[in-house]
Amino acid sequence: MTHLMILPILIPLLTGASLLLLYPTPVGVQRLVSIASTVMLTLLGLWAVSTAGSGELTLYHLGDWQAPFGIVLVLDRLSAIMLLLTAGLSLFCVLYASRGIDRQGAHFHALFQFQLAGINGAFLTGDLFNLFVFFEILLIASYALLLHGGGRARSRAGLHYVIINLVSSALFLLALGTLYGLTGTLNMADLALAVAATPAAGQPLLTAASMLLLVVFGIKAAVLPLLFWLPRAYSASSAPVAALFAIMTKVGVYAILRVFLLVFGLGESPANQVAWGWLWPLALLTLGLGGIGALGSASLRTMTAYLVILSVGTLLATISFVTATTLGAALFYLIHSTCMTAVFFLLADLLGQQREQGYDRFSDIAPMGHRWLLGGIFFIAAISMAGLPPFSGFISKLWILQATSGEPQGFWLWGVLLAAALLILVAVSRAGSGWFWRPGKMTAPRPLDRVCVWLVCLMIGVSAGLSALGEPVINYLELTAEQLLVPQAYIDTVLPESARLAREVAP
Amino acid sequence: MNTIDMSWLLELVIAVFLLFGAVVALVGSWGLAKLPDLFMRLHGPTKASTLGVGCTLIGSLLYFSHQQSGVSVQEALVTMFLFATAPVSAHMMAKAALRRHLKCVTRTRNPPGP
Amino acid sequence: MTPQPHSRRLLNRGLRSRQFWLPRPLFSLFLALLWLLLNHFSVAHLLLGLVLGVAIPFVTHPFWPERARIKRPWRVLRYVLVLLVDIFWSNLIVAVRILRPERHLQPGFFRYPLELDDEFAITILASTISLTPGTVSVHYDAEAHTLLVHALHLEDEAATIAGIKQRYEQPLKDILR
Amino acid sequence: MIATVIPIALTLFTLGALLNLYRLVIGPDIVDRILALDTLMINSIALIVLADIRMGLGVLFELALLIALMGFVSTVAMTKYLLRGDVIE
Amino acid sequence: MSLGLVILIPLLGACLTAWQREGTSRNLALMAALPAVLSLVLLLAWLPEVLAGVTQVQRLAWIPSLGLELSFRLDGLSWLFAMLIIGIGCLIVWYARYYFAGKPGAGRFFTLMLLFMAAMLGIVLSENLLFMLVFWELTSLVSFLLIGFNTDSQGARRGARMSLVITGGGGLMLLAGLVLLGQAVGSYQLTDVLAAGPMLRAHDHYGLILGLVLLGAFTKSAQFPFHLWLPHAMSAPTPVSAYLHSATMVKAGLFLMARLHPALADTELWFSLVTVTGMLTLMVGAFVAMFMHDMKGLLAYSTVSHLGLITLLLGLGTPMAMAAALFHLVCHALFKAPLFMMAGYVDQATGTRDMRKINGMWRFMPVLMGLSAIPAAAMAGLPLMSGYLSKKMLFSESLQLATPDWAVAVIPVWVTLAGLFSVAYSIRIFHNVYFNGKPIDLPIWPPREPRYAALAPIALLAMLSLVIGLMPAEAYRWLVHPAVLAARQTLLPQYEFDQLGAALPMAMSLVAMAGGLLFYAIRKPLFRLHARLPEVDAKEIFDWIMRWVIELSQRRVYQLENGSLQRYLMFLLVTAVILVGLELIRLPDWRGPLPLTAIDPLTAVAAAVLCLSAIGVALFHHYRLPALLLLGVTGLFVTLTFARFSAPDLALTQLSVEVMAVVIMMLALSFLPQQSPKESSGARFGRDLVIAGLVGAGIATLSFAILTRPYESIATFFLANSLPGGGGTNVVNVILVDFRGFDTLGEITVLGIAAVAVYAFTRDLHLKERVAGSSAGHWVAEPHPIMLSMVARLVLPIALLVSAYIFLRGHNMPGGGFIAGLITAVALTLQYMSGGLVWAQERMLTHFRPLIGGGVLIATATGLGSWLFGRPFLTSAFGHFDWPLVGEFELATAMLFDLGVYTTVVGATLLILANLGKLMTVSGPGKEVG
Amino acid sequence: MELLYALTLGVLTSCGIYLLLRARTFTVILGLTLLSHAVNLYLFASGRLATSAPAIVGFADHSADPLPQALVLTAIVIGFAMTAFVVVLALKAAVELRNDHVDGENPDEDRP
Ligand code: NA
Ligand code: NA
Repeated sequence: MTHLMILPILIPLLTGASLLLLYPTPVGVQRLVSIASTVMLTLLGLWAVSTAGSGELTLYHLGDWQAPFGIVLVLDRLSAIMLLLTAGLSLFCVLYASRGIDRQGAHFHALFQFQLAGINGAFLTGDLFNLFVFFEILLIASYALLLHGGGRARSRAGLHYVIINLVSSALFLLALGTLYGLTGTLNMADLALAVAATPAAGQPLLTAASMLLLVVFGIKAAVLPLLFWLPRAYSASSAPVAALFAIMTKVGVYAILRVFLLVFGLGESPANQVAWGWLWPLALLTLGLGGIGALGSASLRTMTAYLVILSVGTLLATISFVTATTLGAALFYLIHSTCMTAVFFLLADLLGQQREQGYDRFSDIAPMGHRWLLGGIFFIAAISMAGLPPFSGFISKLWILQATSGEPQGFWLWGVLLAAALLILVAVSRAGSGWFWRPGKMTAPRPLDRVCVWLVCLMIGVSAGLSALGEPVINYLELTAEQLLVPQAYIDTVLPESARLAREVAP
Repeated sequence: MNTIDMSWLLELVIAVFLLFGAVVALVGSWGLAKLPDLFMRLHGPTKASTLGVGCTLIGSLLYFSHQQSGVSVQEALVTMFLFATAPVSAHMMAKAALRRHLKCVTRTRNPPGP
Repeated sequence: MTPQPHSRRLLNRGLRSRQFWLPRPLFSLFLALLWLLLNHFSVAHLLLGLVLGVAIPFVTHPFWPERARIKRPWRVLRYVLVLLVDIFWSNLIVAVRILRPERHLQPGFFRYPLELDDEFAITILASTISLTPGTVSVHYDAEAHTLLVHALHLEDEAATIAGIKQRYEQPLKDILR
Repeated sequence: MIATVIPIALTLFTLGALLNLYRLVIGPDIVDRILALDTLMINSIALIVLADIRMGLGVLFELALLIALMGFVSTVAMTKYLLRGDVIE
Repeated sequence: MSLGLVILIPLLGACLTAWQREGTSRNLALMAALPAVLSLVLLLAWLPEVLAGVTQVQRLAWIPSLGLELSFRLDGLSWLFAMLIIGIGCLIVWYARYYFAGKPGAGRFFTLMLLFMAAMLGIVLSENLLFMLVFWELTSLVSFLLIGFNTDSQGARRGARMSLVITGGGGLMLLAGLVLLGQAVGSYQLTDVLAAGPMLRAHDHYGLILGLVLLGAFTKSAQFPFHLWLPHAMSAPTPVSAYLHSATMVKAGLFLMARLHPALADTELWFSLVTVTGMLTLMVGAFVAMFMHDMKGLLAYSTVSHLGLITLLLGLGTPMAMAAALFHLVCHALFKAPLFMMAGYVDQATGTRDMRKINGMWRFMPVLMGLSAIPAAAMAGLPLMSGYLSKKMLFSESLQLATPDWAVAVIPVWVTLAGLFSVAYSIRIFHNVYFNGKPIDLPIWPPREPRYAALAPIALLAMLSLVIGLMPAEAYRWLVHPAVLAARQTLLPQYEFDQLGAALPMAMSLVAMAGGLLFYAIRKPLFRLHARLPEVDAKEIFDWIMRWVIELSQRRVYQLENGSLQRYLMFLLVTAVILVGLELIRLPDWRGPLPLTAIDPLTAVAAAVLCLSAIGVALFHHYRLPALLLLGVTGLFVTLTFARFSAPDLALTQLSVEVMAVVIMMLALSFLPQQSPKESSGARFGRDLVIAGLVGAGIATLSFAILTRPYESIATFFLANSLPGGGGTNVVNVILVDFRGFDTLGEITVLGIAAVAVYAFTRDLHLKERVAGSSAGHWVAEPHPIMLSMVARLVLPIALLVSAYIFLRGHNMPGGGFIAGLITAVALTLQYMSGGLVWAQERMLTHFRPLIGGGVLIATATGLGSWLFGRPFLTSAFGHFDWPLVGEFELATAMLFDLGVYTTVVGATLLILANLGKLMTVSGPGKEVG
Repeated sequence: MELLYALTLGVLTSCGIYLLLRARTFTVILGLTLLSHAVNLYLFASGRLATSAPAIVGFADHSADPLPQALVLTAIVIGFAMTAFVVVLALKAAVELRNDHVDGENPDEDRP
């Protein structure tokens, strides 16, 4: 047993708590501590990816209690990827925020660290109720971060976001109650066995619980009828927060993958079939809506918010084919889209600060400082976002197309995906040409924060790097997908033999 | 429940306490429901319920003191607490009623002015 | 940070004084006793009770600005006994009044002129009035130094006031003088 | 004897609680309702104690204590609000 | 990777010019020419291999899993195209050096130009289809920047966007097509794909693949109806137009069709799609070109027409059609580039491109006239010129067709007619500019002829046109034949130029020439006639479509995402009801096998009260305070329910939480309106009732179904191990602090974050006026009634004692750190209420955030303590100690953990309350709260 | 008893949902509170209904399922944190937006 495994949760938790305990801390120290913690998380992410790369699951028994009874943390390839992605993304966000945005409200860094603890916990836990708890941690922290900086738009969007998520939490508890009431267990591996062992007469109740979970995760992930909280919430929040939120919808996607592939994924005709059946059309519609919304949005942040929706649609539509290649392709797309939407949120702030008026609105024609530099960055970011070569967007699109080409329903995805790509192209070219090609000089030049520019460039560099080093990444993701599709291996590792035997004997 | 070794007298005392408490409390609640204005209604619960619940608690105290060897005064604590707080609650409610200029029944003597 | 008047006062008083470490010995004892009653008796609980008895007044005494002046503690017992008996009978009386048709009731307000001037004593008196026969203290008028009382059945205002004076206010003055 | 008395006492307290609820619903003023809720809290203390005796377990005492404390605090909060338009100032 | 160098060198050159973007156009041109020439030399070095028919393939892995490789291919076809790209590129650099003299933006131009060159080279030199696509998209992007080069001009911006959308869209189609193609073949390497022709043509997806690939090619090569972007790309600087339209961008599509010919061509579908598109493009382009008054516009449409011509040839499928197509492609590049250059010079010299104004330029620019006569003649297809031969090759090939019948009949006439038009517009651009009377209202006067050095590129290209016209067979053998062989992947004989002397092609050629002359002669009435036709501006239409699409999306999106929470919640709930409901309906029997337990009357009454109070809240929600009271009743009865069903811990927690929540709501209520307006319509009311009823029914059904079913629970483990393993008899508490202590750690973290968040976002909140108007100064409304203050103070120490009692008892009996914390918090809240915020602050600790942080830290540190013993996080330890005098007592780490819980709860609750209280304090002293 | 319990749950949920769909923040919070009561009771019931059987070792011969109780406890605390948060947020929004409509603006009718 290695204690490194729990550090992705404990480090940010301790950092956040210490920042509260030692208040009032000078903002410089807060930044230092927060950045140091995030760097450590990144290193841990790298460790996790290399450890999980062996294909073996790493377990951590909290309180030294065996699996179905105590809470167990499980590190597999998927968790490792998500940890690394979160850590990397948050490193950029915290650095960007440390350039001044963290001063706009109280306790940015403490809340940021708590947010990370919540997200990492959600990725690591092997217990369904514990997943709920970590969801709540990441949600409450996200509410606070969303409101960071104040203002009416944030209050309004925040209220909607909070209320919808409260309802979602209630549904989560209902699902947990149903599952526990029928199976008497909460550990995901144990649940999987129990679900598979339930006779057909009891299946509809379990499926009903799975549907509740689908709604809950669908709200987090932002699937079609459940996504309307997202555009305003994301476009209202401050840049580094919105950039961090790029991972939040992915938490929903992660939960869908984890729960539906593991808990409901066992047996001859797994219970997750119903979920995939619903997810496919809804995700496709989500994808379409994301494209249309991106085209119809009035500001860069709103557009990016719709791009988040689009990415979720793409992801879930691809996932719902449930083959090793489609899952792998979806994961690649997940990484790419998280990076790029984050880039766009930061870029919107960078551009907005340099515009004479209108911030990031498309309708205002206003001079912009440093327009060639910023225009160049925007151009490259837009290329990657639109899925044009040679950046990661192209690779991910290519993989998705290849992975779904053999599927009977694949052409629907192709059609919508390519149409949406065209819509993005129209949207970003309209935005870019309107902003950077219009004439006009700034009346008063504004300083451009070089560090912020470098951060954005570096993030785009990540997209390029993802493309350049595509092969190892793809191989890793393919293995990840294969691991996900074999829940029995997960169960065999997590549960001791006695627990498994008990399930088999039970009627 | 082990009542065999409990002396008959103690049992009787407990029973009387419990019943008396219940009756008194019911009368208090009846007053709350029946009396015509708020100031009069205040009298029912603040006293009757206090005593009613107090008796019940004493009954319980006796019961558990006997049941589990040793004195069980936790109930006494609750009673004490109720007796300390009930007047304050009544006081605050009466003030609130005055503040809201609630009507008294017309035959009330010296109705307070504004 | 804004200055904390109370902590400064504490420091001025000196860290070595008994007042600092044990502001209310009687109350501390009471708490320790209460602790033992709440839990079953054992040496461990006695020690713990004493620790709490010291610690809790230490933490809470800033909330108690004036020191208790219970001069004759033995009279408290008598006062409580009288009160309990009164409560019992008053309840019976009130119960009967409530159960009878309400037209027999003659509610009314009266102002009770206070002789006590200590806030703590006034509170005890007001509580006593509220707990006993058909009366509720409604408002304390600090300027007129009176207590506004509502009575469920007010037949003779002067007699009621005199009764309160004699049964409760006078003993209270004795206890707290 | 106690076994027969307790159900009677429980019934009486329940009746009392229903009367409290009646007052709580009809009002007419908010103070009446607060008074009703306060009484309801106190009556439920008795209900809990009786239930505890009936079960013979003695695990509900803390609940009774807590209801006494919390009932008081919430009554104070509500009346304070009515008096001043705020609770803490 | 020597082939890669051909691409890499211009790329590096682009970096160089970008770096030195502030230099003069001469220096920049030199900088740009250097890499171009280097690449050209490299390419020429491979001529022997190309002539020998060797196909060189160089491969480098990139992402083999996706079939994506950095692999290059050099054969005749790619060599020919690469030569054109680099060769004409060199001349364009030369030309641009003069064009940009004294103008801004030279650096940007040369950078983009070299990038573009690299991208084009990438297309033609790729062996891997996906790798080719990378460059394909790159040309779209760079051309977007080139077309929008004059950023001040709205036309340029629109033209750029339009070209990007059309070519980008085509790129997406091509991507789809190529992926399908690759999946069908099993490889994206050209070698494999070209060898798989028969299999592909028989494949299920052949039609789809062909359609998608052709859409990509057609959009890029401006085939009808995607030709719209090309003329509007004329807003670009002339060097850009010259480069894009002669040798590069538009030829990419043709290259692709030629490249994939062995794989996809020679089917009826190919014939119909390609030939018909080519015919339409040929005619539309030629027709529109005749009537253009803008020099560059005329040239652009003539380009469209010539692209159509080549496409037509590629579609025909006759043995030598490929030869004719590629031959004409070379000729077109050689005459179109100088014509564009000429148009640029005339534009610079006169300040306009309108041929109605530009007349009689022979007087001012005689040399230019002399030089441009040759490419103009070539475009017209006059004898001795390259164009003459290529046009006759077209006529000749059009006569070779045997099937289908319509084509045999129509195509010869069609191409003759198009030839006629091309003669007409060629004459027009030459005659109209250099003769046709005197200039009218030229913005620049007098027009000056450019320097001779500037004319050199035109001269060179004109000479090449002439050379090819004079020595077609040699030119064909050296340049085109290897390309034809590579494109067809079969052995073909040399083209027999002698056969062009045959009667029928000759006659067609003569008809075209005579007809063209005649047509030009009667141009005036034709122009008038044309002017009466409704004018269709593609740019306007495109913009209108774009605006319409955008507005439509905005409206559609707004209809869904209209900012109404009620609507979002409705979507959410309806989704849940449908998804869950459909499963519940499938349930065979809602009631499980377990027998129902008997209902006792008291519980029934309590349930009724619970229901009625909840309904009361719903009914009276407009009256907020009464609703809050009823909510309190609901909470109380939920508490009683927990107590009734053997959950004392839950009852305790529920009660204390409920009271704190009501107090907080009460605090908030003092700022909110006291009543909610009635604003729901009847229909809305009904709809909500239905949704609420359905959700309630669903929950009830689920709950009943579960309650009546047996289950096997892991709980037996907890009951058995609580005392031996966790050291406590209260199993619930042991679960909370030990078995599932991690949950509890998370739970207090949530509480702490919530409190800190409340602090953070109320910090700058200023409540100016209170919503609840109070007629202050009523005599009873004193702030701190003494009775309350006194009793509150008395309660505090007792409550603390009780806290301690509940805290210590928790492990074995109902209680625990959380409830103890709430009791403490409530007692302190009572101090706030009785004495006021300021009064209480002076007497207690006011820094609650450290309390929260400290609490979480205590709990975490307790968990970390187990590391010292080599145990996992949160492993508990406990022990019974027996000290002399003191007796036996138990100590457990769980207690320390619970202390963390206690501390956090106190801190969080008070932080929230104190901050809310602070909001109430309009002004005044008071310490900082938090 | 089970049927009664389920029906009570249904009523609580319905009232909560109905209030949740109203247009004022305060009402929505009332609805959320009712809903969380219902959800807690539901989760609690997943351990079945037990009378006179607290999950305390050595108190009764049989014992209620302690796990759902622990879960509900956690859920109650989290629910409390969330309620406190959303109440203050609603207050903030009402003050900043000058009305307490959930959408921050005061339409005459609920929006469709
Ligand atoms: Na002319
Ligand atoms: Na807990």
